[in-house]
Formats: sequence, structure tokens, C-alpha cells
Amino acid sequence: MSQLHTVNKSPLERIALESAIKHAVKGNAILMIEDGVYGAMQGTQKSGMVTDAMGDISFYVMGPDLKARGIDEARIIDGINIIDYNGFVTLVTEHDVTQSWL
Amino acid sequence: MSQLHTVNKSPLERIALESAIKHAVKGNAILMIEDGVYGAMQGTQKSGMVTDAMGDISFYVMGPDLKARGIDEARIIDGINIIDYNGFVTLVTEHDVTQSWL
Amino acid sequence: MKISVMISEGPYTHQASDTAYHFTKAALEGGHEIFRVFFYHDGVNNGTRLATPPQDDRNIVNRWSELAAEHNLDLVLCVAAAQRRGIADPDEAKRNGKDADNIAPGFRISGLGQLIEAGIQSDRLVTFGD
Amino acid sequence: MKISVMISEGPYTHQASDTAYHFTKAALEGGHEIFRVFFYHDGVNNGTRLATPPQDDRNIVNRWSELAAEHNLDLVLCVAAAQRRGIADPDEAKRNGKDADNIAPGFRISGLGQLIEAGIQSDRLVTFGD
Amino acid sequence: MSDVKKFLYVNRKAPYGTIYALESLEVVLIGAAFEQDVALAFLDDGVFQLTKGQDTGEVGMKNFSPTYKALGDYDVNKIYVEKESLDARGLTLDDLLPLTYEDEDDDWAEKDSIKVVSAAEMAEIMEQSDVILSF
Amino acid sequence: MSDVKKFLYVNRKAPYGTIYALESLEVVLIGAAFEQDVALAFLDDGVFQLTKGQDTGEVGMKNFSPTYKALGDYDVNKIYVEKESLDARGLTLDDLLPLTYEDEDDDWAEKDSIKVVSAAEMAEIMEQSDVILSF
Repeated sequence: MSQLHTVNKSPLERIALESAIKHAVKGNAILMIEDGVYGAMQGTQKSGMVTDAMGDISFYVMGPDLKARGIDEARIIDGINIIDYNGFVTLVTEHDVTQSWL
Repeated sequence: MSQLHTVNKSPLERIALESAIKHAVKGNAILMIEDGVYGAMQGTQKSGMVTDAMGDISFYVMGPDLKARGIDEARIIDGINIIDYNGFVTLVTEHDVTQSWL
Repeated sequence: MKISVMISEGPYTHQASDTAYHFTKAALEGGHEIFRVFFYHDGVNNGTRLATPPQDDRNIVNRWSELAAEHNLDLVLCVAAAQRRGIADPDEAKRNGKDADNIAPGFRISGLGQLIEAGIQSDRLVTFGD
Repeated sequence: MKISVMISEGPYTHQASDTAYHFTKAALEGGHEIFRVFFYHDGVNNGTRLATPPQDDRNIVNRWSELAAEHNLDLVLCVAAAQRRGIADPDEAKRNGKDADNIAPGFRISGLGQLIEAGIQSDRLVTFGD
Repeated sequence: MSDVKKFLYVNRKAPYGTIYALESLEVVLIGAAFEQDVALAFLDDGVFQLTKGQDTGEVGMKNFSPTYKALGDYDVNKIYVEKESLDARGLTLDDLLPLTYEDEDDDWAEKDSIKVVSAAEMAEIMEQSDVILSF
Repeated sequence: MSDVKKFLYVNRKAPYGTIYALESLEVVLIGAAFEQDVALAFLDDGVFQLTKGQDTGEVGMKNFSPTYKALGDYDVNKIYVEKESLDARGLTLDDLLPLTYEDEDDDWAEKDSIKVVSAAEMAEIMEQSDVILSF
């Protein structure tokens, strides 16, 4: 089985992303959506938490949410995949179960 | 002028209490209400943040919210004052301005 | 002392409306004047008469209506927030071409200026939200 | 693939309903079946026909109603959550002695069992909330 | 077997400040009738939902904590509580409601429903679930 | 003087994920008509409200960020942004919308509305306010 975790909270404000990372097992994917996309930025207080986890976990971030918030793709941590709503659907279908870290 | 800060978020989940403490000046009061009352507990990961600030800031916690959550008064950090809704009103009137850390 | 209250969340989902109610009641019992209770954001959802909470739980909407009747409270729902979220009085319903309204007794719909005015006229303004 | 969606927050205040809408639309366009969209907690507030959002903004309620009409979607509001928050269809209004209802076209009110059934029957269940 | 799924209810929020704990419990009770393989996870602030001695009289809200004790009667007896979450909050198992069930496979012996697990074990429990409902 | 109060609007939440940023701005615009002494504070995730280049086309929401640029025309020109909050998020003043106003006391010279302040200065600004509206 392989799990998809979605995170929609800013890691600068809440512990959702930290908790999702802690509970993702090797081969899982984490998708950042809504205010969760701030977790994909380079150079924030929480960027290291993400880069440290990238060996075991695949990270994805919603492009439409990045654009809405004025976050240029150049600021995204290398290795995080930028997707759209179609990509979100694909991730859901490719993983056996989806868990939302609300 | 003297300010009252209210915090209604758990410090284990969000940064509201930390931010309130950072922005309270000497002589200010912080009142923990609703899920904010977990900030008044001894022995949590965040208790030290509160005890460190107690020299400059007065801390209050809503008794009714503690009871609802099953937190015994014996577990409250020494020096934090337990009040009820009447005490809340008194605090509001005794301080020039109230700010809610939502 | 003259106190106003702002409530930013709807009933039941967040404790904001509960705490605001107990605070308001305590202020009135303490001899203070409540200049206005202003409902903003999802707070406007406190003003619907269509709610039917479980029998063994508190009725948040009715409790506000009753407190308003008892103390002649001014309970104001922000019109812009109410339009977005589907809270309407008969006038609003008519203006927006709706076939029904849902405002509860004791509430009225008005503009954001009422919040600013509450800030100016009151000695204290206390916000309850999420 | 058969997918169900749970929405736990109301319109406008949180982005949950927006993201769920775009996800649902993309799933349909991708040839998947949406077994059910279940609205729980404040999510039931997505199902009111009394909303009148500003002209220059999206109409979240209508968008769901239209998607439901187009794709024969099953949009279910949890009855217990709806009662607490004041969302009623004609039957519910009558049963609870209310003089009006406010449910929007394309939505229906039913029990929590519909959520569990969605979990059992669907290949995937995706939750959008706060 | 194919129509029995592993349902996991994930609780990460404190009670009373928001309604999610109460409305999650309502789902669990309804869901118990569907004869699926049900488990509950409590982590982060969700562990506060299970504290003993909740008394909501003064806040005027409904105290729903006694309902957790009834879960055993509904055959909901896999209740996982995360140790790291308890530790961070200064809590131990003694602070939580004693939740039990009668094991029909063991002559109706009364057994504990709560199992304290590590974060790594919790991750494995999530990974092994078919349907995850988060509140 | 006694009927002019110092209003401070405190913004601590990111835009679009929740509506607070937008509805806070609506209050500020209405409040501008009341001729009070108005200031806006942006701290914690609130600093994200002011980022340049917001484009909401693909999320289908209303892009309200241009409205911040109009604040100067409403005589709302005291906009305090906290340095520590920017730092924690990897942002600098260059990442924010350039907000300006024309100073009527200085021959209508165009001036910056945004002032980056330290947390200690922000605390002092809060302390000196008469009415604080938090969103």
C-alpha cells in the first residue's frame, strides 16, 4: 500500500506539515495545497524540515495555489513537483489511500 | 496604556501564544481561553515559554475552559491566575485595550 | 463601562460564540453597557432561525435572541458577510430576488460602518473568533 | 475509478470548498466517477440557496448546483450537521416546525450513513477541510 | 473479505474549542453499524479528547466524553493513542479515560481498548488503512 | 481629539486559504470614511497578504491584492510589516507590493506606506492603540 498525504496549512503557523512528515513512511507522497504551499518555499524557517524528508518521501505542490499567493516557481525547493488539479486527481488514483492533515 | 491579550489556540498546534508573548510588553496581561488553556499546563513542550515570560507579563486562564477539558487546577503552572467570565470582564475593563490572537 | 463585542465564527463549529455569550452575559450582570454585538465573517451564521440543535445541547441562536430581548441588545449581522453566506432578512431577500429569508428574532443586518462606530463609541471592543 | 469527496467547511471562509470543486471537476474530466460529495461540519453551509456573493466573485453554491446538474452528482448534506447550523429542505423545515427552508438545487439532506457508504463503495475518499 | 474495509478515524484536534471531536464521534457511532474493520487514531492535540474528568457545566456545552466509554459496546475497540503526542503534552495513560470492551473471543473478558503506540507505529497503522477520515 | 481614536487592524493570516485577509480589507476601506487614526499591522503569516504577483486565475478566486495599492488614496498609509515575520518566511521588502501615498503635508510627494518594524516596535504600536481589530 502507498499513501498520499495532503497538507493545507502553513507550516509557519501550525504543526500539520511537521506531523504529516513524521507519519509518512518511505515511498509515501505529500501534496501541499492551499496555505500548505508555503511549505514548499526555499529559505523559510521550515524549509529544512522538508529537504530533510525528501529522501524518503515525494513532495508535490499545487501550482494554482502558488500562483494565487504570488510565489514564483523559482522559489520552490528543488525536487518538489509542481502540479495542477489534474495532477492532484492522478496522485489520488495512484495511491491506495489519501489522508488529509487538517 | 496597558494591554490585555487573549489567546484561544493550543500552543501545541499553533503559534498564537508564542506570538502573543513576543508582542506583550512589560505589565501586559495574557488571558488563555478556549483551547488556549492548554498553554497554562505544567509539563508540556511549551510550558517553559510561559514560565520564562512570567516575570514581565501576568498570566490568566479561564477556569470554565480548564474544567471542560478535564485539566485539574493542580496541573496549572504556579503563578497563573484562574478566573471565570466575571474575571474576564474585569480584566477587559482594567486594561485599556484588548487584542485577540486568533 | 461601554463594551462592544465582535464575533467572527459561526455557532457550534468554534467556541467563539459560546465564549462571547458568557462574556456578554457577565458584562451585563456586572452593570456594564453592551453597546453592540457585531457578527462578522462566519459569525453571521449565528443569526439564522432555521437551526434545530439536538435537544440535549444548548441552542446558541435562541440564547442570543433571548439575551437581546431581555437586555435590548443590538445584534448586528454584517450585510456583506451575510450575503456571501446566505443569511437574509425579508428586505435583503426581496432585494436579492430570494424566495425566503432566515434571520432570527433580535438580529438585524447592517453595514460594516456599525463595527467601526462600535469601536469609536465603546470604551472597549473584544473580538471572539478562530 | 470511483471517487468520493468529503467537504468539512463552508463556502468563502475556507478554501476547502473551492479546492474540492476543482478536484471534483478535474476527476470528472479525467473520466472518473464521482460516487458522492458529502458535506459535513460547516460544509453543510455550501448548500444554501440564500447566498448572494458579490458580482465580481465566484458563486460557490451555484457552481456546485450546476456541476451536479451537468454530471448527475449526488451532493449530500449531513442531516445532523445541517440541523445544528440551520440548513433545511422542505421536509426538514416541516418536521422541525420552521416557516422556511433554504436548501439549494441539486443538494439533498441525508444521514451520516451516506458518508460511510461512500467510504465502502468508493475506491478513494478525499477530505477537504480546515 | 473484499467488502470489509479498514476504516481509520484520525483525531488531531482538541475538544470543545472546535466541534470536530464531537462530530467525529457521531460518525464513528453511525459507522459502527456497517460492520467494517474500524480503528480510531488520536494524535497531536487529539489526545486531549480522551482526558478524564471533563466537566462542561460552566461553559454550557454538551459533555460528550462519556460517549467514548460506550465505544466498546459498539465493537469499536481499536483505539490508538500516540505516545509522542502524550509526552509533548505532559500526559500519560493515567490521565485518559479507561476505555474497555468485552472480548467475545475470550469468554467476554474485559480488555483495554486503548493501545499507546509510537509515531512510527501510528504511521504504519495509517499506511495499512483502506479509508481514512480526518477531523 | 477625544473623538479620534487610534485603530489598529492586525493581520496574522495568509490570504486565500481563509477569507480573513479579504474581509479585513473590506473593514479597512469602510473604516477609512470615519476619519480615525488608522494603522495596519502585518505579522506572522499576515505578511503573505502583501506579496507581489498574486494571480488567482487558476484557483478561480477574486484577486484582492490590487486593493492594497488603493489604500493610500483612502489616507491609509501607516502599514507596519514585521521584520522577524518576513525573515522567518524568507521574504524581504522587495517581495512585497510597493504601497505608496501622496503626502498632503509635503507638497503631495509620493512616499512609502510600508514601514518594516521589529517585533519590539510592533509590540509598542499595539500597546499605543485604542482599538485593535484582529482578523
